[in-house]
Amino acid sequence: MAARTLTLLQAMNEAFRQEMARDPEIVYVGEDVRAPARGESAGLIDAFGPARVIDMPISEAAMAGVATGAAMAGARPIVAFQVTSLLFPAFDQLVNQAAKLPHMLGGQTHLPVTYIVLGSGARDGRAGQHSDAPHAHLLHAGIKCVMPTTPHDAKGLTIAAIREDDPVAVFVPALAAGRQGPVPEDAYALPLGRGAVRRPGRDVSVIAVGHHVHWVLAAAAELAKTGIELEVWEPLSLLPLDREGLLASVGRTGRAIIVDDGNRTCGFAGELSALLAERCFGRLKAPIKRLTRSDIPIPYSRGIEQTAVPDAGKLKAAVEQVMQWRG
Amino acid sequence: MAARTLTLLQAMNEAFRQEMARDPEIVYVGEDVRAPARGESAGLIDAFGPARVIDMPISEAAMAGVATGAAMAGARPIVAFQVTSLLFPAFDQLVNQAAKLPHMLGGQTHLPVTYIVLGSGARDGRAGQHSDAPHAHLLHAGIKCVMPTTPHDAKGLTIAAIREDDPVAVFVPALAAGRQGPVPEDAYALPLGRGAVRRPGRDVSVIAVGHHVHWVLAAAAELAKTGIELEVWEPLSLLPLDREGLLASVGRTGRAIIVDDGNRTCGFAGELSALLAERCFGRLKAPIKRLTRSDIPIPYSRGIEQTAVPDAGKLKAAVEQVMQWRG
Amino acid sequence: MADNRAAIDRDIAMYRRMRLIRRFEEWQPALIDAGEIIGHTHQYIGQEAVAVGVCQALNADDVVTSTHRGHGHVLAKGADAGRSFAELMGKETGYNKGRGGSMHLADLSLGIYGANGIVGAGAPMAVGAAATFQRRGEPRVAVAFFGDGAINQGVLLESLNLAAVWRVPVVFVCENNQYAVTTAIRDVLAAPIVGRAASFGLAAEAVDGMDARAVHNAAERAVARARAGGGASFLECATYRFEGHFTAERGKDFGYRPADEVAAWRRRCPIVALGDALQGEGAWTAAERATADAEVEAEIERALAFARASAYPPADSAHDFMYARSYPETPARGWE
Amino acid sequence: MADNRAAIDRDIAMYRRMRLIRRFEEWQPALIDAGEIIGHTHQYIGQEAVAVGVCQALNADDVVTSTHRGHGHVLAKGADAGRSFAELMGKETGYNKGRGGSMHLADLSLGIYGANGIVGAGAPMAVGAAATFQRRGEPRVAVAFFGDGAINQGVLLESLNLAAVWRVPVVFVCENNQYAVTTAIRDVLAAPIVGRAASFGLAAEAVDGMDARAVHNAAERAVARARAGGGASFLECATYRFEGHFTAERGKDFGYRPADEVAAWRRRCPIVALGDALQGEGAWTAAERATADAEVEAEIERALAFARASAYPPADSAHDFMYARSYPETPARGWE
Ligand SMILES: Cc1ncc(C[n+]2csc(CCOP(=O)(O)OP(=O)(O)O)c2C)c(N)n1
Ligand SMILES: Cc1ncc(C[n+]2csc(CCOP(=O)(O)OP(=O)(O)O)c2C)c(N)n1
Ligand SMILES: [Mg+2]
Ligand SMILES: [Mg+2]
Repeated sequence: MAARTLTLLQAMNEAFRQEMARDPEIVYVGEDVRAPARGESAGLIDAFGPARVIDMPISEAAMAGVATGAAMAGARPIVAFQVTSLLFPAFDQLVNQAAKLPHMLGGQTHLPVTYIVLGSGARDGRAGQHSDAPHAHLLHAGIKCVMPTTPHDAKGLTIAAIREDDPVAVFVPALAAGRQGPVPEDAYALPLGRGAVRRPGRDVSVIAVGHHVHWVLAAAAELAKTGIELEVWEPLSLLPLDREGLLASVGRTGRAIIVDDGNRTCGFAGELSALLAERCFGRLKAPIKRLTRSDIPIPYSRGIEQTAVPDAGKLKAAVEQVMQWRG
Repeated sequence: MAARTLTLLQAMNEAFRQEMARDPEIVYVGEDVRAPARGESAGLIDAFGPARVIDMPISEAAMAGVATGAAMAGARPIVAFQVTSLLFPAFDQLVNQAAKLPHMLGGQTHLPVTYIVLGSGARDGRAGQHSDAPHAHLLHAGIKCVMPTTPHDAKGLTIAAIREDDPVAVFVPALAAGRQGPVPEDAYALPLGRGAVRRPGRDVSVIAVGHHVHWVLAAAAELAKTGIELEVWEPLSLLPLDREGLLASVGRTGRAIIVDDGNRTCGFAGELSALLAERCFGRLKAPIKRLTRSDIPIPYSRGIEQTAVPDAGKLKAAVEQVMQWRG
Repeated sequence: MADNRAAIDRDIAMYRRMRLIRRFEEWQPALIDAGEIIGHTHQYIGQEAVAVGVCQALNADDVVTSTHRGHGHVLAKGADAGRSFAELMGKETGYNKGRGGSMHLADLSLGIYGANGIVGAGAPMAVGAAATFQRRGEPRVAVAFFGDGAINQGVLLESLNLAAVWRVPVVFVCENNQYAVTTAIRDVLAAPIVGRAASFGLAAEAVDGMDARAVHNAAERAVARARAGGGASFLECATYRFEGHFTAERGKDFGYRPADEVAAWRRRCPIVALGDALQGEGAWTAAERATADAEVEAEIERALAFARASAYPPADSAHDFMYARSYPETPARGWE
Repeated sequence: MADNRAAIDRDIAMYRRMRLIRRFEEWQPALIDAGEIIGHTHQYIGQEAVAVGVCQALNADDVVTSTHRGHGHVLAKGADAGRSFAELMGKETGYNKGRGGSMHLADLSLGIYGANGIVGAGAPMAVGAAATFQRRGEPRVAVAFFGDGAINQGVLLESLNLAAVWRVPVVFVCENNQYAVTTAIRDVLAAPIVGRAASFGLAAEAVDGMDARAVHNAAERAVARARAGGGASFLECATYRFEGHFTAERGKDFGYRPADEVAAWRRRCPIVALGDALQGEGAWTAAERATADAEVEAEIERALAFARASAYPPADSAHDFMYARSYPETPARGWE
């Protein structure tokens, strides 16, 4: 199976093409999807035509509801949100309708809908309303979520999301969207609920969510020079979660630092911390640390933007704290 | 200061009346507020007239936005959501606008808006879309939240919320709304960020959020007969949170069980657990347990509804586990 | 003459369906008081001509989305009263296996995409279903039922636009029963509903929602247009709920509806009106009508007996159906 | 004659404001490329007549809500170009102290309630402000600016209804620049915008958005109606953005606008049009016009110098302003 170098968004584009070619019930819906600024849906209109590649008016709530209704009628919609915060106008249709209908209806319907959520996370002065990392909101509602950070994983998880018979949100961290890497040509699905050890290490498990995994790996390489070995674990699939993988890693190291781009209070880092506090208590050698964004809108100006998000300096301080902890 | 017996909603009604009489810039906005089925806004229309007591069309998003704009113009709106899940159609205006504007505008405006969120929690077959306890969604966005469970606290926290110059959501657990208790006649504000030990105890701190506090106290009285002393701590103010009070309680007992009506994943129980795992690690004698609702829509039928929410049986099992835990 | 017979048969079918709905609804207060139905229900009494008039124009494979006041739509689209009662009682034999209850009644095999607890929320789903039929070239139609209150809900207005732009086979049916809970629609609108719908580019029409034949005729036109590729329509049906907003309003007086207004609308009962008209036109006799009533009564008895005899879902089945595909500890239990 | 002088002065003021906006906008690509402005901006070039024509009809204590393409509205309402540049550069002297940037520019003291990153989101805020003025009996007006794309956003449609029902002093100004990013408005509407607005009960009117005087006249009528208690209005202003959706579109061709369409609209530049008209009418000479242009240029230079000389906010001030009242560890820091 030949692999070419693609960007993460190109890999997703390939996933859309291959799946849409396979199944005529897959439709792709979103704003400006025929001429996407970032390219994720480039060419779909030529390949599949306007009946299956649909430019929406700026009506996110209806967009989400249309997808639900179409899915009930047997379609498998892919719905693109160009900005993470566009989940908010559609929120009722997501968390109160799509997430609930299969259960409330007693299993009468499945909802094979894929939400593509682009531009997740803070970067480059996108400021307060274009820098959200709102995955915890969907997780809290029980919506399956994945967050790939390499082209290879992006293709495989996008295909898995499309093939899943439940709503699945694919969060695309803005700072990983342009990353390049090898991508096999054939269509392949990666399993949901499977995380990955990105770097084995003895001393501290750093759970790195989303694009943070990349700088965390760099920081780990640096820290290794000082004799501290971080294990870097990436969840990839936030719900279902690879609890086994998570618990195994922290069970080995006895120390955990969770790095997540979402807000802190009631966020995904808190969820992982609570899981570890419940399930891994006896093997913990130090308090569990969270590195998240601060509970503020991301400030526009560069310096204060940086203050609000996790970075290597904050990670090193946290590593020091957990390594030096004495009960 | 004379105290009469009132229900929780009557106490809130009195808070509205006293504050609206004090400050002409307070307006009360919501659906069917002139003739409220549950009485929380009864009589306001006669006392303050239609310019200040405003029946809304079924337009929750606009309702929230109107309150924000009015607050920017100097008003102090009280906005009533008759069902917790009505926060969802208004979500963008809440978490992406009101919660963010003061910061994004560099402090140019305050937003003294009070959201009254009625009917929180599962009960009596309200089923999947009328049983939500979505406080974690607002907490994740940094919106201040209180959740009173007695008439006395309801009046004092409602007045505090109204007087606060920030958006504050007052969650009213449906199963506490009818509770009776003594309420002083004069207007009084309880401080935000202050929890309460509802019952002191040696063995396990049970953090009981919302109406759960009432049955937890009953369960604690029963367990006391078997020699196990639960300390019952109620946060009352979810954000700001009384971290000191929380840490002090768990620091004393060394064991924590958190009982919350919200969804489990990325919920408020997880937040408290994570806080304890970070700040109280050295004093913990057992894993922190969460008792929450399951991550499903609340099922309609009574038996399966009960399965999905915390109750005394589940609490007792959790107490047993933490008491017997040997690392 | 054959045509006339078909029309009579259709009207009699509508009469019987309306009566079934009425009796289904009338049973609820007693069942609630007896603890057999959990919580409260939103009765459809008075509005039967809308659901029945519209659904009579639909095929089995057409679909409807409904509201919190959904029993009427569901029964009109062909749902079984027994399984509907069973759902209201929270039984395993209910349409939703006891998960949904009154506000979520659905039967996908009958094209019933579900009652819905959120005002306006079903509208985009109807558009999505209709868009799917259109893409596939299937001659199927989707109907979105909603109340007057929903006409001010953003997602519904967005849906009107989508349907007009895409020209999908959808019929929006606004049941204007004049009130949303205690709020009179005239107090929250500054211009007519039909004009608003038309302004989006929909074929919009007002119809007497107390007259099953009038509703049916208008619905037939709209459905025929949709099926023929002529695009989306909007019907505003003027109607009235004879009872309170929900059963919890019994015995209370919130003072929002003048007694004489209620009385005047009650005199226009759509079931009596159609039954009398058929009799007046000689389409059936008083005895035939009484037989029809008795048969509906028997059907209701059978339905109640079925529901009562049914079992509750096992407590440990609460977590079923959340996902098509489950993973370890997914959905998360509240105590693990 | 005195009236004529007032009209000329007003037109010259509009010309200068439009030019200031144009030059403010034209500077951005270079500043972005130089790393002085962070990220990207949505330029207002081509649409100046709308903001300026409308705001010229407003008093200092009237308010406006704006959009992602908000610089024009903000400057038209009287914002200082220096503090606006400073905000775009993320400086502490910026209107939002560097917190907001291009998409959130606001000056409450000038009644500018803020640009907004979410399409349609400012509309209900304008209604809320207007309702407050109405309640207090203040003769103030609120204006909601938004694009053609916003006309399909639920919260905006809900707001049109509220404004009509409450008859609040609000003017909705739809800047129909024909596109929302790459989507032509004609592809997402099945009926005219003005008709939709009117159907909610608003006084609605279409106006040439490339003609500052025409916009101003229409705005004056709407504002006068609002101030006199006559209720809410809606203006659809036909206009065009001469540049891409945002600065990131430079050098790309998404192929959604025919080159000759762009060229035809560019020939209708509202600034040139007003400047030429004034000259043709003998209201000013070429030399006076050149002086005005030079003064604007000097103002821009001064503004840029001010912004460049300003300091960035201290890194540890990131958490300021989240709450009017803070508590221990509130807002939560990401690392504690
Ligand atoms: C979005 C939303 N807002 C508010 C409610 C609470 N609520 C339930 S029914 C109802 C009134 C609905 O009125 P209408 O649409 O006219 O239907 P009717 O009850 O008259 O049949 C309201 C406000 C809700 N369920 N959903
Ligand atoms: C609710 C919402 N949906 C989508 C977006 C992404 N977006 C930003 S600007 C824009 C186009 C807006 O078009 P229009 O309202 O016509 O304004 P214009 O850009 O033409 O000035 C879109 C889709 C957004 N910011 N908010
Ligand atoms: Mg109604
Ligand atoms: Mg536009």
